[in-house]
Order: sequence, then structure tokens, then C-alpha cells
Amino acid sequence: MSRRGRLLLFGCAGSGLLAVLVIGLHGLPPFGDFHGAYGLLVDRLEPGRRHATDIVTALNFDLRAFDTLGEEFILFASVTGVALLLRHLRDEEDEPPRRSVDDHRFAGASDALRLLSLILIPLLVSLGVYLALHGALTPGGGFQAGVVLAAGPLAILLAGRYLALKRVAPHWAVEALDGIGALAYAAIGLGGLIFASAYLENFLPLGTSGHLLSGGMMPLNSIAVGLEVTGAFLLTWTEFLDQDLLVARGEL
Amino acid sequence: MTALQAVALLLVVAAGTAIVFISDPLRQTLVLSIFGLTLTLLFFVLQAPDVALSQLVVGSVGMPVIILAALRKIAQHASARERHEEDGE
Amino acid sequence: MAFAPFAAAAWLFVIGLYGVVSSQNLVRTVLSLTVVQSSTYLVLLGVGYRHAAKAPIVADIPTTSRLVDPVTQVLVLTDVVIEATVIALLLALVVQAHKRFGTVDPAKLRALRD
Amino acid sequence: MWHLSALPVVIPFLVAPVLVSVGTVVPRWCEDATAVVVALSAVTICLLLAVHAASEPFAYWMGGWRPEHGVAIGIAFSIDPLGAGIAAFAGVMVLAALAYSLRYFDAVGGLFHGLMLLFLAGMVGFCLTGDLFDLVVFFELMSTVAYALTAYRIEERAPIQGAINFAITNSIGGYAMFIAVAMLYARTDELNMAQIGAVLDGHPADALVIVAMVLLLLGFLTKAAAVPLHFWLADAHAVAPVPVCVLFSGVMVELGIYAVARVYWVMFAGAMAPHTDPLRAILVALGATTAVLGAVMCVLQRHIKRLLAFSTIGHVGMFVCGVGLLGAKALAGVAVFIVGHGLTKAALFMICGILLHRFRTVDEYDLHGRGREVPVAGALFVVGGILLAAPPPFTEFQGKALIEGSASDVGYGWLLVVFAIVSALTAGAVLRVAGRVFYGWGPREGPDPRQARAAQERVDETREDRGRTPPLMLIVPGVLLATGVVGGLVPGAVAWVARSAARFADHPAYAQWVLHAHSVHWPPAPPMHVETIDVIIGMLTLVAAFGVAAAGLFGRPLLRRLPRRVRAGGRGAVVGLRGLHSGHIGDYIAWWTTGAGLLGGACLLALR
Repeated sequence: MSRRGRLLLFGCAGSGLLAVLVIGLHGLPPFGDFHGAYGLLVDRLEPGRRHATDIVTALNFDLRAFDTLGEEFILFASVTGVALLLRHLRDEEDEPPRRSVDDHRFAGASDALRLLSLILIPLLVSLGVYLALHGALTPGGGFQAGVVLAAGPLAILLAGRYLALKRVAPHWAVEALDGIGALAYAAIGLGGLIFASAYLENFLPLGTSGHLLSGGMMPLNSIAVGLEVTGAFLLTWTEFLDQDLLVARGEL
Repeated sequence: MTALQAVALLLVVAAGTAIVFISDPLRQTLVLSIFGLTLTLLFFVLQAPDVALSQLVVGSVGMPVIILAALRKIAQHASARERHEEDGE
Repeated sequence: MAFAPFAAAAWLFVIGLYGVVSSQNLVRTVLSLTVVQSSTYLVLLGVGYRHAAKAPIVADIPTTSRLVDPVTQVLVLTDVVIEATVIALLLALVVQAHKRFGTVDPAKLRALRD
Repeated sequence: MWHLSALPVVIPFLVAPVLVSVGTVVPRWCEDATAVVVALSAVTICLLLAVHAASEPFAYWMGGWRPEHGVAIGIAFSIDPLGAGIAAFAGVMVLAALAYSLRYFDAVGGLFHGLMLLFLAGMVGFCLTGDLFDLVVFFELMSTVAYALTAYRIEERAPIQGAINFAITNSIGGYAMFIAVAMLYARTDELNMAQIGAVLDGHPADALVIVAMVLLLLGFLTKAAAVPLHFWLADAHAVAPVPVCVLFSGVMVELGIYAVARVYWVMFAGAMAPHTDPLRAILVALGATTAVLGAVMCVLQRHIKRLLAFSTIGHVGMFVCGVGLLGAKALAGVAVFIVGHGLTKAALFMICGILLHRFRTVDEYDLHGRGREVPVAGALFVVGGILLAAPPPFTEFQGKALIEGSASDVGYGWLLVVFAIVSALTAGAVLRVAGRVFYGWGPREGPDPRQARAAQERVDETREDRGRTPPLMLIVPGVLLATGVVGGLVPGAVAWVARSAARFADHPAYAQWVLHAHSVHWPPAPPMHVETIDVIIGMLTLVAAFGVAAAGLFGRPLLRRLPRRVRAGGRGAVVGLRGLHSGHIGDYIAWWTTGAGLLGGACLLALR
């Protein structure tokens, strides 16, 4: 189809679809007037049952923990997929040639940027740990924490030390982190099957509401997700950046 | 709907529409991160702090890094290819 | 006004599709896809919102106060993760496409013409 | 039994990360063995669940969160015999694909095995879950894995393009489903499908419910590749590695059909009850169009994998018709047909793999007569072609006859003719390939330049010497075909499926056993009488298939005798039809939008 024909077809079809969507969405309760029995029931039940104060986290890591399990494995599958798609091919050199540290400096990184990154790293790490641990209490949780934690090593990269990044976060370790996180989440659920009656059922003491280790298995799940997400994002980023270096070498 | 929500919604629509109509991928990436921030703002005023935080870390760190790395790589392939062709002549 | 978030969502869905259809650069195609996806956030959170309600965190407020719906928020959280995964995979594919075809213009990818 | 319910999903989840992480260190046989054992255990558990659920279906509440005050607050696996049976079938397909790739496939580290296991988990979870959002999550898991596996051969150009088209089209289908979930949640305050169905029941379907249903159907029909959402399928199936194609054509696409049936019967059957006739008309029209287009495109192909892919679209069309008839008997027919077709199509793809392994190409003309080197593969290919025509009394015929019987019950007797044509065309195309490749019949022609280029790019999928075919590559498709032949003849097998389908389609009872754990009074199985006319038509279809094959091989001189105007018209139509399948993602999405608009518009107009 020509570009014009394609756009013409879409013009008709798209306005049709827009009409269908608008007609359908018009049946929704007006914005702000939602009743939501499921949510209300959860709001009422959850603090008493599991001693969690962030209802979203409670849903995420307990009531609907199985969705989160699926979600974690979507992430895992995607990272595995990216590794598969960006793998080094036989005709593109197997062994990276040995080079001095300087060769892997990020060209645009000035000393000031490096210093900034160095200051940033501990901040990011502590924020990440805080988020992961306080998931059941305040906004945040394993996923957000994972991305923040992964940003720490990324800052090292921006600070211009690719090899340093490799030393702080070697590929095998990041890969293992990703796998262990995913595995841990699935395995914690198994605890429910063994010590309680159903998969992903809580089998840990609930603790005091508002305290760090409250919410039963929620903090554990949150940490598992945190590990996986840290690994996943780091792997994806380095996968994309790794190939960069490979191509750069090809140019020379 | 409060005024803040209306503003946030408008910003989201404007940024989202802008992404589609910009043709330069680099500028598009920039607008995409702005889009991510407007979404974060909207989620925040819709009383969804967990989601806002998630969107913030993904939209302003996670995705832009991947997109920029991908764009850089595409640019490098392109320049490598050009050089290759010049050498060939 | 009560329909605004949903109208916005319908618009973003279709305009994102327009981006995919009209794109001459696969990176732009992928970024347009994120616009399509963002429409799902708007519908989900728009549905779950309640006027003058607080975020579903019961740490500092009495448990009887009016809260927005937590369920849709959880769904959006999953949605955000799915977005990131799909975009990462697609960009990896686009990078490979550029390597193999030497272009990211979908009209110039000609391995699968029938 | 109850306690096993989550395991067919959880075991692959536990093993996949390990395989991916240690894949580079452990020897290959270790990965193979682990993956096979995991798949085998998943199949076993699913079969146990299916058998158990046949007497008493049950809901398994994750995390022990049972319904409170009759409101579901957790996620349930709703285990009924048909769902668990399809899950087991998906497991069997994964097992077959793994067994086939033991000696064939050059796996990258543990990535291939890990992804295959995740694919398994995704499919099983998709079949078993009773929660609407969980269904979407497993849909996305399946899709994510599938995108990556499609582009497994990154050194070639076609797989990259195929994977991009696949990923973009299916993602958009997924987004439509997210909006549908939000709409249904807003209406019913629930995510459990049984409960949504119960809430929707008492009220006539309004625009919101109709559009939500359309959006859900769009997602599933994109996966199932109904016209005009189908463009990705041929691209992806033509380029994915053979073991992956086995899963795509054998079961993944069919799961889209399964999900259509699931959401209709569980959620919408009550609300749509006053409108069954128009809905049936819409779905049957959609299915018949898909079937005919797939069959015609199938005959036009010379790339064998692409040919098989279009034949899958033809069959999907028949499945959509079957589900669209909205009756338990037709549903039983679809289930039987899906199993028979899956086994046959998987075997045919595997034989394609043998050709690819040996000759590096799947271009029908390029392979002219070269298949004589592998006579057993040729014989199997012929058997597969014959089975594809669904001749009596084999599995596929049994399924098709049930659908046809159900169709004539509700006044769609003409579907019989459509089915016969589609079966004859697709089977004929396969038999034509068999004749040309394995027996050297028909005139010679030069290789297709584009496929020749692809063959040059192709790095071996194999580790083995290409001079001889590993016996396993013949044994696995042989076993699959034998199962396809025998399966439908096992006494009681089809009756069991029919009974299960009747339970699956019992809308009020479903809510009872899921939400209240009540044991329910079961409806009688639909009568399964096969009409004589079906048998006669079945035989004629097979004859017609041989006719199509012969015409394809030797018919060119006859074609030249046709009047010029007819020939020009025919050529124009063929060029136009091919032109639609341009490989351009923009075109595909424009068509997707068209399909969405049309389906939505038709449903909004007809169902109120």
C-alpha cells in the first residue's frame, strides 16, 4: 500500500475506532464517582488482616501476589529476550580485546560529572534500600527500589568507568541477581504451599502494624522483586551499552 | 475534577500528541521523558503515589537510557556503514 | 468534564496508532506505542479515582476516611512494567534491524513481502 | 489434588531462572533433561487436574484468599476439564518441541530452554486462570517470550522483521485488553471472571459491555490471527525457528480461540443471551472470511513454512466459526479439531525443519525432487497433508463433523461447503508440496531470489552433520501424526471432550462452583451423532485436496487455455491479495484499526 493509501485507510478506520471507544467509555461511571466494592472491601480488610498500611503494596504482594509473580516473569523473559537478541555473534568477534581502563571512559564525562555521580551513588543505594524495605508501609516497593538501585551502578558508568562498572557489577553477578530475585519470589510462594494451605499464602508472623517487618511475607516478596528488578534493568542497560562497545571496536 | 488534575491531564494529552508528531527520534526521546513526567504528575494528583513513583523511575531513568543507547547504536552502525562504503570506493 | 480523562484516553489510543501507522522510522513507531499504552493508564486510574479521597495508605489517617480505589493502581503498576519490557525488546529488535537492513524505515524492510 | 493446582505454572517458574543463569556452565544434555522433566511434570499434573475436574471442577485461590461475603478478592485458578485439558495439550506440544530440538537445535546457553519453559508456564497459566487481569498478565507473558523466540536467528534479516511486526501488532491487541479490563472492572467492581459474569447477567448489554467485549475479542483474535488482524502470523511463523513454529501454530494461536470461548461463556453469555443471533452472525462471518482468505493465500505460497502458516490461518477461521456458533456442541468440535490440527501442523513444521536442516531452504521449487533423499519424511508429509483434509474417521474429521452438525442445527448449513473448500485447499497445497519436493513431480522452476538470499544468510540451526537426518527428527513428528490418527478413534475420547465442553459452556453453573464451591448438576453431553452427509463430504474433500494438488503440479497448461480476460482478472486479484501482505507494519496496523472499527461498529449496531 502507498503511504497515502495507508493514511487514508487509517483516517477512516481510526475515526471509527475513536467513535467506538468514546461510545463504550461513555458507559463508565463519571470520573470521581466510582463505587468499587472490591477496593473498599480490601481497604477495610487488609490493615487488620496483614498489618500493612500501604494497601497498594498489600494487593501487590499478597492479595494479588500471583499477578506480580507473572509480572516478574514477564520482566525476566524480556531481559532474557534482550540478552538473546543482542548476543554477540560469531562473526562479530568473540573475545573483547584487552584494553586499558582509559579506553572505556565515557567520552563526555568531565571530572565534575564524575564527582557528582560519586555523590549520587550512595544516595541512590540508600534510597533504593529504603524503598524496598518500607514497601508495606509507605509508597514504593520492590519494583521502584529495583530501578533506583540499578541506577547506582549506572551512575558509575556515567562517571566514565565502564570497566569499574564491570568490576562493581560483573555480568555473571547481575545475571545471577536477576535469576535469584525471580526464583526467590516463586520460592517464597512455595513456602505458603508447604507451611500454610495454598500457594503464595502468608506463612510468616504479621508483626506490628507500621513497623519495618510487618505485613508477613510482604517485605520478603518486596525484596525479591527488588533484587530481580535491579538485575533486570542493569542487564538490559549493559546489554544495550555492551553492544555499543562492540560496534565501536568494529569501526576501528 | 480539580484544576490541578485538569492541567495535568491537558499536559499529558499535549505531550502524548507531540510525541507522535515529532519526527526526529532524539527530540522525540526528550519529549517522551517530559511525557513521563507529566504522567507522573497526573498519577500524583490522582492520589496514586505508588504508581507515580513507578512511572517516575521507569519514565525518567529506565526507558530513556535504553532509548538513548539504542539511538546511539543505530547512529554508530550508520556511520560505520558509511565509512565502510567510502573505503570500498 | 467528568468524561475528560476517558476522552483523553480514547484520543491517545488512536493518535498513538496513527503514529505507528504513519511512522517512517521504527524508533518513532516504538515510541508511539508507548502513547497507545499510556491510554490504558488513564482509563484504569480514571476509573479508580474518587472525589476528595486520599491515597490508599492508611498509616497516618483514620481507617474510615475515603480512599481512592487501590485495585486499579495495582493494575497500572503491572502495566508500567509490561510497557518497559515490551519497549526494551522492541528496541533490541530495532537495533538488530538497523544492523541487518541498514535502515529503520519500515517501508525499506523488504524481507517479508508476499 | 487441590494442592497441585499452582504447580504446572510454578515449577517452570522455579526452573527457568536456574537454567538461564547456569546455562553457560552446565553441559547441554543437562539442560535438555531438566527442561524435558519439567515439561513432563507439568503435563502430568495438568492431566491429573483434568481428570479430577471432570468429576468435580474447583477453584484454587492463590494465597488462600477465598471469596469474602461472596466477593472474590484474590486470584483463582478455575480448573475445569476443558481448560486443564488444553493446558495439558500445550504441555505436550512443548514436550514435543523440546524432544525434537534435542539433536537439532543449537541452543544459546540456557536461554532457549529457559524461554521455552516460560512459554510453557505462560500457556498453562493462561488456560487455568479464572481472573480477568491474570488472564491478561499470562497473555503478555506468552507474548513476550514469543517475540524473543521469533527473532532467535538474529543473523538473518527476515526473523527481525517478522518479530517486529509480531510484537507491535500483538502489543496493541494487549493494550485493547487492558482498556477492556478497566471497563469491566468499573461496571462490576470485580476482576474474577465468574463474578463479572454473575454481575453482568441480570442486565441487558449496553454500549460499555459491548465495547469491552469487542476490545477483549480484539486482543484474543489478534493472537488467533483472525482477518484482518492476521498479518503478523505469516511473517512470524515463516521466520521463527522450527521448534518455536511448532508451538506457535500448534497451540499458541489456538489459545486465542480458547480465550474467546472462555470470556464469552464465563462473562458475556448471560448478558448477550437476547442477542445470540446477531453475535453469531458476526463471528461466523469473521471466521468464514478468515478461513477463505487463509486457504487462498496458502495455495499461493511457495515458501513452505509460510504456506503452512497461511494454512493455520485457514484453520483458525474454521475455529472462529466453531466458537462463533455459540453452542456447546460446536465448542466440543473446536476442541477436538484444535488438538487434531495442532498435532498435524506441528508434525508438518517439523518435517519442514528436516528440509531446512538438510538443504538450507524451504523454497518449494528450489527443493524440486531433492526430498527423495529423505523418503520417510516424504511419507510423513503426505500423511500430514491427508490428515489436514480431515478425512473420516480421524480426529480432525470428528471435530469438524461436530462443528458442522452444530452449524446446521442453527441454520448455518452452508458452513459445510466453506469448511470443505478450506480443507481441500490447504490440504491440497500441502500435498502439492509433497509431490513436488519429495517425488519430483511437476515442472521445474528456478529458486526464488529472496529465499536464496535468506538461505545464504542462514547459519545452521543445527550442530549435526547435515548429510544424515537424526532419527529423533523423524520419530517425533511420526509420533505426533500417529497420535493424531489414533486420538479421535480412542473410544470415549471425543465423548469426554464433548462432556467437558458442555460443562465449560454452562454459564450459571460456572459461577456456582467457582464462587461458592457448590457442586452442580451437570448438563447432558450434546448428542454426537455424525451425519452420513458429513462422511461423504469428508471423503470428497480428500479427493478434492488431491485434485488441488494435481492442479498445482500439472495444471499450468490448462491455465493457459483460459480466456485472457479471466487470466488477467485472476492475476490481478492474486497480485492485490499478495500486495496486502506487504510486511510493512504501518499497513498492518492500519488494517488492525480497520478490523477494530468494523468489529466494534458491527457489534454496537447489531447487539443492542
